[in-house]
Amino acid sequence: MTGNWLIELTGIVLTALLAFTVGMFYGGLRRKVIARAQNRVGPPVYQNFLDLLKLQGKTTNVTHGLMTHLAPVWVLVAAITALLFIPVLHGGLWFPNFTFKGDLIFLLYLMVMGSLGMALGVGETGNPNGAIGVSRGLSLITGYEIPFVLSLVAIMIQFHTTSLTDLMHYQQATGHWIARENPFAFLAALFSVLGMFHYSPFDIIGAPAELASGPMSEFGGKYLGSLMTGGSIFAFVKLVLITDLFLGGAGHPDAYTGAAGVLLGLVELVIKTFLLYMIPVSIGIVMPRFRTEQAVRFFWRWPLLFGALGIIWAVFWK
Amino acid sequence: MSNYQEIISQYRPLLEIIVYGSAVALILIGLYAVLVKKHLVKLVIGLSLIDSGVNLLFVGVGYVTNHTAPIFSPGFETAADKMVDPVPQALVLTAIVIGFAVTALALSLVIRLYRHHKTANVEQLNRLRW
Amino acid sequence: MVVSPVHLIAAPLAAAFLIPLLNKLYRDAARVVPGVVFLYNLSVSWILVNRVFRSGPIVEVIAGWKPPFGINLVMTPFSAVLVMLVSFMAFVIWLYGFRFKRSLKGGVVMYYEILQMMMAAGSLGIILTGDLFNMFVFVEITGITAIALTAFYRDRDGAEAGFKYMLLGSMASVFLLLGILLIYTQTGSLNMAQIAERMPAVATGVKVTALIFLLISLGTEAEMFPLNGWAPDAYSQAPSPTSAAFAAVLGVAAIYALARVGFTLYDHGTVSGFLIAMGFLTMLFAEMAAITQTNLKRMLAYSSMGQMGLAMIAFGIGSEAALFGALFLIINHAIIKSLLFMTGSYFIYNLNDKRLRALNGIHKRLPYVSFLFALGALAIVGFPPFSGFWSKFYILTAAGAKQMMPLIIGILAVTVIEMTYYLRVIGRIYFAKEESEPASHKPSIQALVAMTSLAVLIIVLGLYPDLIAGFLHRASMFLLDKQTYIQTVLHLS
Amino acid sequence: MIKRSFVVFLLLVLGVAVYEAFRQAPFGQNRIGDVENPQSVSAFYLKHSPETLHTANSVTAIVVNFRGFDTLGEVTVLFLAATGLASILYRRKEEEEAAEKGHLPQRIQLPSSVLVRTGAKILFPLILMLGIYVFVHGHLTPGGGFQGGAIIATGFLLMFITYKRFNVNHNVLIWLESLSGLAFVLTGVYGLISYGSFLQNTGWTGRLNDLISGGLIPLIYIFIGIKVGTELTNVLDTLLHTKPRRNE
Amino acid sequence: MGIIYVLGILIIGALAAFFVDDLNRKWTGPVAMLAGFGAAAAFAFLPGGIVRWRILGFSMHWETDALAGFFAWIVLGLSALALMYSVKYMEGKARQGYFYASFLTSVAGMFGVAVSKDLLSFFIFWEIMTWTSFLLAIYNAYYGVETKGIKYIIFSAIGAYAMLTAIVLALGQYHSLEFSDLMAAGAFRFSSGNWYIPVLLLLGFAVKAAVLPLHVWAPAVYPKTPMSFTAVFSGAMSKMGILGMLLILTGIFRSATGWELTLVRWVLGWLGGLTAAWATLQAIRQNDAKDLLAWSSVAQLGYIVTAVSTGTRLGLMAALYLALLHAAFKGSLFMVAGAVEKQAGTTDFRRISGLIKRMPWTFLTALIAIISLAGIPPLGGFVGKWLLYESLISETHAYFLVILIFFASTSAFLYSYRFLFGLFLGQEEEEAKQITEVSWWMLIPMLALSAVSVVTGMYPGLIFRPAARALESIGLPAGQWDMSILSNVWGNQTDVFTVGSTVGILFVLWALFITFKGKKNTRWLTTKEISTSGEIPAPEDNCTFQRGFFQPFERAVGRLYRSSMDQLWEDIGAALEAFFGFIRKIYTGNAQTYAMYVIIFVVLLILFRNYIF
Repeated sequence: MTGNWLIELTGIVLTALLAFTVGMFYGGLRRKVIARAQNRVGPPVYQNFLDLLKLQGKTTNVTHGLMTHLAPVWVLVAAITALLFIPVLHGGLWFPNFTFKGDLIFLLYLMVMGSLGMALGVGETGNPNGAIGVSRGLSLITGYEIPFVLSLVAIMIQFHTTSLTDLMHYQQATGHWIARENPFAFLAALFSVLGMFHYSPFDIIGAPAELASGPMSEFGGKYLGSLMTGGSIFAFVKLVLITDLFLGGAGHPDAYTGAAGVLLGLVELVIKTFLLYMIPVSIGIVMPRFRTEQAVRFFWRWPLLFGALGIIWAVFWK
Repeated sequence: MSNYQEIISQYRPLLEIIVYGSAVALILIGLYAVLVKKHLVKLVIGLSLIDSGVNLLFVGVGYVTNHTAPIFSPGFETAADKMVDPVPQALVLTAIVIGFAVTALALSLVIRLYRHHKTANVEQLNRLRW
Repeated sequence: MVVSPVHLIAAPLAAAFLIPLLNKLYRDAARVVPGVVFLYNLSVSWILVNRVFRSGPIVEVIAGWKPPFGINLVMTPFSAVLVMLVSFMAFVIWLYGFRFKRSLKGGVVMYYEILQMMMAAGSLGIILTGDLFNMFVFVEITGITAIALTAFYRDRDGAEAGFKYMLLGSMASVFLLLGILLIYTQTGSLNMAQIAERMPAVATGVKVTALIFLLISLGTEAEMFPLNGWAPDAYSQAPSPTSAAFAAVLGVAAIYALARVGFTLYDHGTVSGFLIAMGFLTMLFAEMAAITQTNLKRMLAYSSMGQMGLAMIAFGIGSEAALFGALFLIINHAIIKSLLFMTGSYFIYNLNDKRLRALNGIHKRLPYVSFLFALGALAIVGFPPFSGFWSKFYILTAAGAKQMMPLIIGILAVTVIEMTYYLRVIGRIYFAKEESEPASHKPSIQALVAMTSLAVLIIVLGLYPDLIAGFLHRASMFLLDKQTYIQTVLHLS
Repeated sequence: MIKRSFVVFLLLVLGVAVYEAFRQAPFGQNRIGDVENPQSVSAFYLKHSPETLHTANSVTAIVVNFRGFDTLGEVTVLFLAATGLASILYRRKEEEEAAEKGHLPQRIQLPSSVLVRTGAKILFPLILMLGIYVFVHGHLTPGGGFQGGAIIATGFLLMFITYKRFNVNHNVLIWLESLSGLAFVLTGVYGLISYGSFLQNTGWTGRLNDLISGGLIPLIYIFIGIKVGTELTNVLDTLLHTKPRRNE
Repeated sequence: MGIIYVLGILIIGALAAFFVDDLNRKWTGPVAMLAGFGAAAAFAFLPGGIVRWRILGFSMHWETDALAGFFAWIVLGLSALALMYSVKYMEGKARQGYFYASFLTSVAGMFGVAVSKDLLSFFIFWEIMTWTSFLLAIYNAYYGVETKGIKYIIFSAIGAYAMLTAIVLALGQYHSLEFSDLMAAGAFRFSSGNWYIPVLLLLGFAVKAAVLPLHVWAPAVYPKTPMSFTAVFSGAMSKMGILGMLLILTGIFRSATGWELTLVRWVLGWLGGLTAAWATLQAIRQNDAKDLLAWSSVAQLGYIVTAVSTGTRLGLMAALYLALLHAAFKGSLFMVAGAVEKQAGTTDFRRISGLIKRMPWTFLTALIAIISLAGIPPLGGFVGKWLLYESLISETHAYFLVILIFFASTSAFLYSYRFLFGLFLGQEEEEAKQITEVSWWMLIPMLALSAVSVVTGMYPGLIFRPAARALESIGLPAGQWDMSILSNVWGNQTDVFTVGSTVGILFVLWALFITFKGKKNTRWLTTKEISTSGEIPAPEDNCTFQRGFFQPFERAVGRLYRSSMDQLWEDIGAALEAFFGFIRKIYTGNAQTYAMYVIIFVVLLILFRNYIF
């Protein structure tokens, strides 16, 4: 916190813009990758921007009520708030925003907030497909959150901190990625990320064919636009979070500072997050869809085991 | 007289067996009737038998060898140290009367039971149970 | 005329002999006279209780022969409390039953009233007498009245219940006689104080056999476990005021006699374990049977047995606190169980059905009576702030002081059973499906007064137990003090 | 059979126990002790029965005076038995009518023979006389109020079974019964008022072996005799004629 | 003397309500409400003081120290609001005098428990609160009396009597019942040699706090009780168990180390965690809002119990904080259920849905309360969860327990959503068209309780400070607490004020944007106009997805759902009844058998007389 509200505000806006841009591009990339994998040409990488422009350009003249109206807001706000509490780069390379004002547990809960808001909005429309999607989504949360928490707890106890910045400091200071320090926790977290992205094989929530996109089904125009924006930012949040936690974060404030440092840091961040992102994407290309209970059970098996091993590792570490 | 007293003294253990034994036997017979017999009147008879046994026991307990009845009839005004124990006799009087009262009441109950249930079998008196 | 304990017995006796004559002069004499007698007894016992607590025990010599030789009545603080209780309860029950069977005229009511009155008088005799054989006579008086009253109703199974009671009662009296006789042969006395004095010299074998016989007989009266087959039948078949009196008058006397034998004739240590064990078994089996009952009065009967069991436990523990609890429990039991029988019988009276199932939603028809029943049920289970709590708590405290954890847990486990069925009944009365038939028999004003006064007592004693605590403490202290009893009785100035 | 053997076994154990217990008080042993300086109750009674009460029959002295309270209770028991009996066997009007129509079993009524009837007629006054004699002399000779009363009742029983239409006047019975019972109690109260002890005997007790001796003892025994006689008669009457009493 | 006034006002209020009901039914509720607020006011404005008196030789000691005050506020505050709510909620129902009299007496009992400083008065008030709540629990249960209400009272009785056993044993051992005396004598220590005293007491409290094997009464009873009391029942009465645990465990906590503390942390902590997890799983599959909330209460109490078991600064704070907050949000949720029940006649998800437009304020309350319950950041519930997790991770190092708790609270999202969706969202039924919003008499208490969640979301210090004083008053570590910054033992912080304001500002901004973008053309659709379902369902068709809502989850959990604690207890109950039925056959009704018993008994006594006497 610098105390200068103008700088703070700039930081917030810039962070949000960065997250938005990266997130949208990743979305486009994914479409491209999938298309290529399926031997199609696929849309251009910037297709998502076009979609968003189109959606925002539309005049939405129907609404299902207040909750539906506010659901996209909810999602977006949750995403941006979460973003503000996550350090984008190491040290002072990027605006600190609120990174010192929240810890991992707080983040964990914040990340659920958006889903809940979304679910409420869907619920009000009265669309049964939406409700079914929500039911599946919430069930899935209980699946992937548990290994994720296990891995988080593992690293919290391993490094005696619940603060994300502290963990980053550690990685920066020692140069050891936590993925190396506690591989089991990393594995568990990785599995959870698969679930978090709701990509195949965990895409039953919005299964386009049977549920008509599930929770999204009643949203269009500005609402869908907001949702997309929120979703993109949120994708970035998740990726950065994992990167910060396990992959050493991005940027080297001891080596490069100033604009170069930021640029290099961002490049590193983009590379790391992109590689991370490609994991769920590429798995999604080759894997068929799980049924909900299969998905939940999947998470309660190997990932859970890895998480538990992670904790044991953490307890006996050093 | 003295001969008679000696005989009684001599056979005191035997007399004890006879008197106490018969009293206890009466009690047991009565109890047996109460426990085993099925007819209500027999049960009441059993109770009477028990009473009789107890009464006999009372009188027997009060007996003192070679002593007389505790009545100061003319000529025996000072024979107090030659008399049997009067207390059990007084008590047995009360016990008998009470036994009578209970028997009477029991019989009246039997009469009503017979009228009501048309049977005098104790085993069929089990409408009130559990 | 100086007020003395013998009035308490002589007055009802005279009245009993007089009632048949008065009844010829005035139709309702049989209804009124017992009330007058009870009122008289109540005032006499009030005076006597005050005197006892002010200036020590009263020993009343009968026929002018001093205690070891003549019969005597002893009013210790312990018996004074119970005398007061019995007098009061007898009066309240009379009040309640004043309009009892008003459809019947003349003789039958007269018989009923005489028997009911003499049951109270006999119980007073048991409590007051200082002579063992005299106690037997009074036990028989209560027994015969109780049997006759049990069989009073012709249209029910009264005779059956009466017969069972008679059979067990007779066996009990036989054992009582045997016990008394054994004691007499060994000590040459019938006076309790003298027996107590001479008892240590008696050979153990005979002493214990006599004790067994006494315990069997008094245990039958006090509804001890394997001997209490008569109780549920008798309680459930007797007319309601009689059922109430069984609990409030007869039960008090029986438990008193048991305590007197255990504490005065014998050493408390001899019977302690036995009383605790049998008391607990009594309580356990009674409550287990009670919870499965489908008949209201039978359920209450089993519950009474349970309470007697608890009282036995308390006497078995035998510390001052336990006796205090036992006395308090007896008082509570008398008051509360009477209230339950009184209110319960109004349910039955109105429904013509003794089954619990019939009670569904009765509160619509008899709101006040239902309220009193619920109050009584809550009190007897021992919920604070009603009086039932204190007695149970004190007994448990006494057990706790001796660190008898299994016993405490046992008692409380049984209490859970008790609570379950009482609250089920409350649930039925208030919350089960309602039937909207209007009440055909509203309680009479006398019955209302009687029931209300009991309810008030329950609450008053619950909120302010110290009202009677002083009396009870001294009473329980005196029961423990065997030597003083002997001294007071045997060495009259 | 198993049950019976079990019962027999139980009873044998019980019997042995009772017998063994009473063996501790050997038959015929003198447990009274020194009469002149009484330690036991019995000795006291034996001493004071002739000396203080001047009552020849010491059993009577015990029953009526020393332990008079027991006797009062005993009389009460009897009275209550009679009352209880009446209340148990009381029959409603409709039941009575049904009985008359033969729905309920009735007493077998065979006419008794002339011999019996005549004999009874002669015996009845004698029996009454004997009864009265027994209870009047209760303090002198064996017997007393209870025995006398029982004898009187036997007389009535004889009449009841001989003459099926023999009826006693219930009013008289009830009056006698009640008044004699009341008199007993009042005698006790008299003692209470005069001497401060319930049932206490008068100071004047006459001379041993006189008919008028023993103070209130013969008086009380007479009351008891009357009461027992009427009461037993009443009981017999109730048992034999189980019908509503007239005053209902 | 404040204590006396509070109790007096409540008792007089109870009597007044009981009798006023006979005069004029209309005034019963307001009278009771006045008593409720009067008691709260008396407690607020009069000094609590110390009351001591003796009864039957036992000394009673009531005192309002900070701890008592904290719990008394939960009780009195919630009760006053619930009574206000009752005025309209109970309107037109039968037996109002009975209801309010029991209600107020129950409140008096709870208040008494809170201020009791000796075990005897604690127990007495405890029992008063128990039986009055039983009377309320069976108020509605026309058919379920035999099983549901009885289940409650049996479990309560088991608990209460476990306490009573401990009390009498403690009295026998230490000759005093004052908490302070017993504490000083070490009566509540497992190592004292009388380990059963604290164990039995804890058992008693565990029943009230619905800890796992003893929880079955709660889900059975909460839904059957009139909702205005369930709010208090779940919100305040169950906290008395927590209070008791705190009082008993203080001694062990103060010792700070040793096997006793470990034992408490393991046993109680895991029991709490298992309760939370199990109850959450059960809540998920309920189809009635009231059942759902009942199970959810059990789950929430599980968290609190776990929090208490830690005995550390954060953990105890979490316990007290959650205790208060649970009272607030669960109180308002039960009130919501009551409101829906009153307006719609049912709270069954399968029969009612889409009430959001009909009862918007009620929905708002429900929304706030649910978010708070789920522990989602900007609202108060999150703080409690945060404290609990941090405590378990950083203070007691119960890593797997924290996972269990986390599992429970993640799964809680499922039922949280179900509650909102089931009642308020989904398709609006034709029959539901005439349903209207409830009266403001009911809304104000609900909203007031929601406000607690909102305010504490930004300023949890409002609760921390009194809670810290409460903990200090019994000598437990409390430390300094900031108004809105949470920090764990490692020094990591979370500034809830920043969170709250950020979320709030962003929310408002984006809401404004999305609202005013193309607003003038906006048309409000009905829930039948679903764009992607292809065809528009007819008004009478209802395609709300309500049955088997969490089917996939249930399939995933699978085996766990097959076992039922309730069934176990019911089997035990049935077996016992059968046993009792068998036992009573002893009373055969045959006179000779009875006579035989006598003889057998005599013979047995004779044979074994040397051993018995």
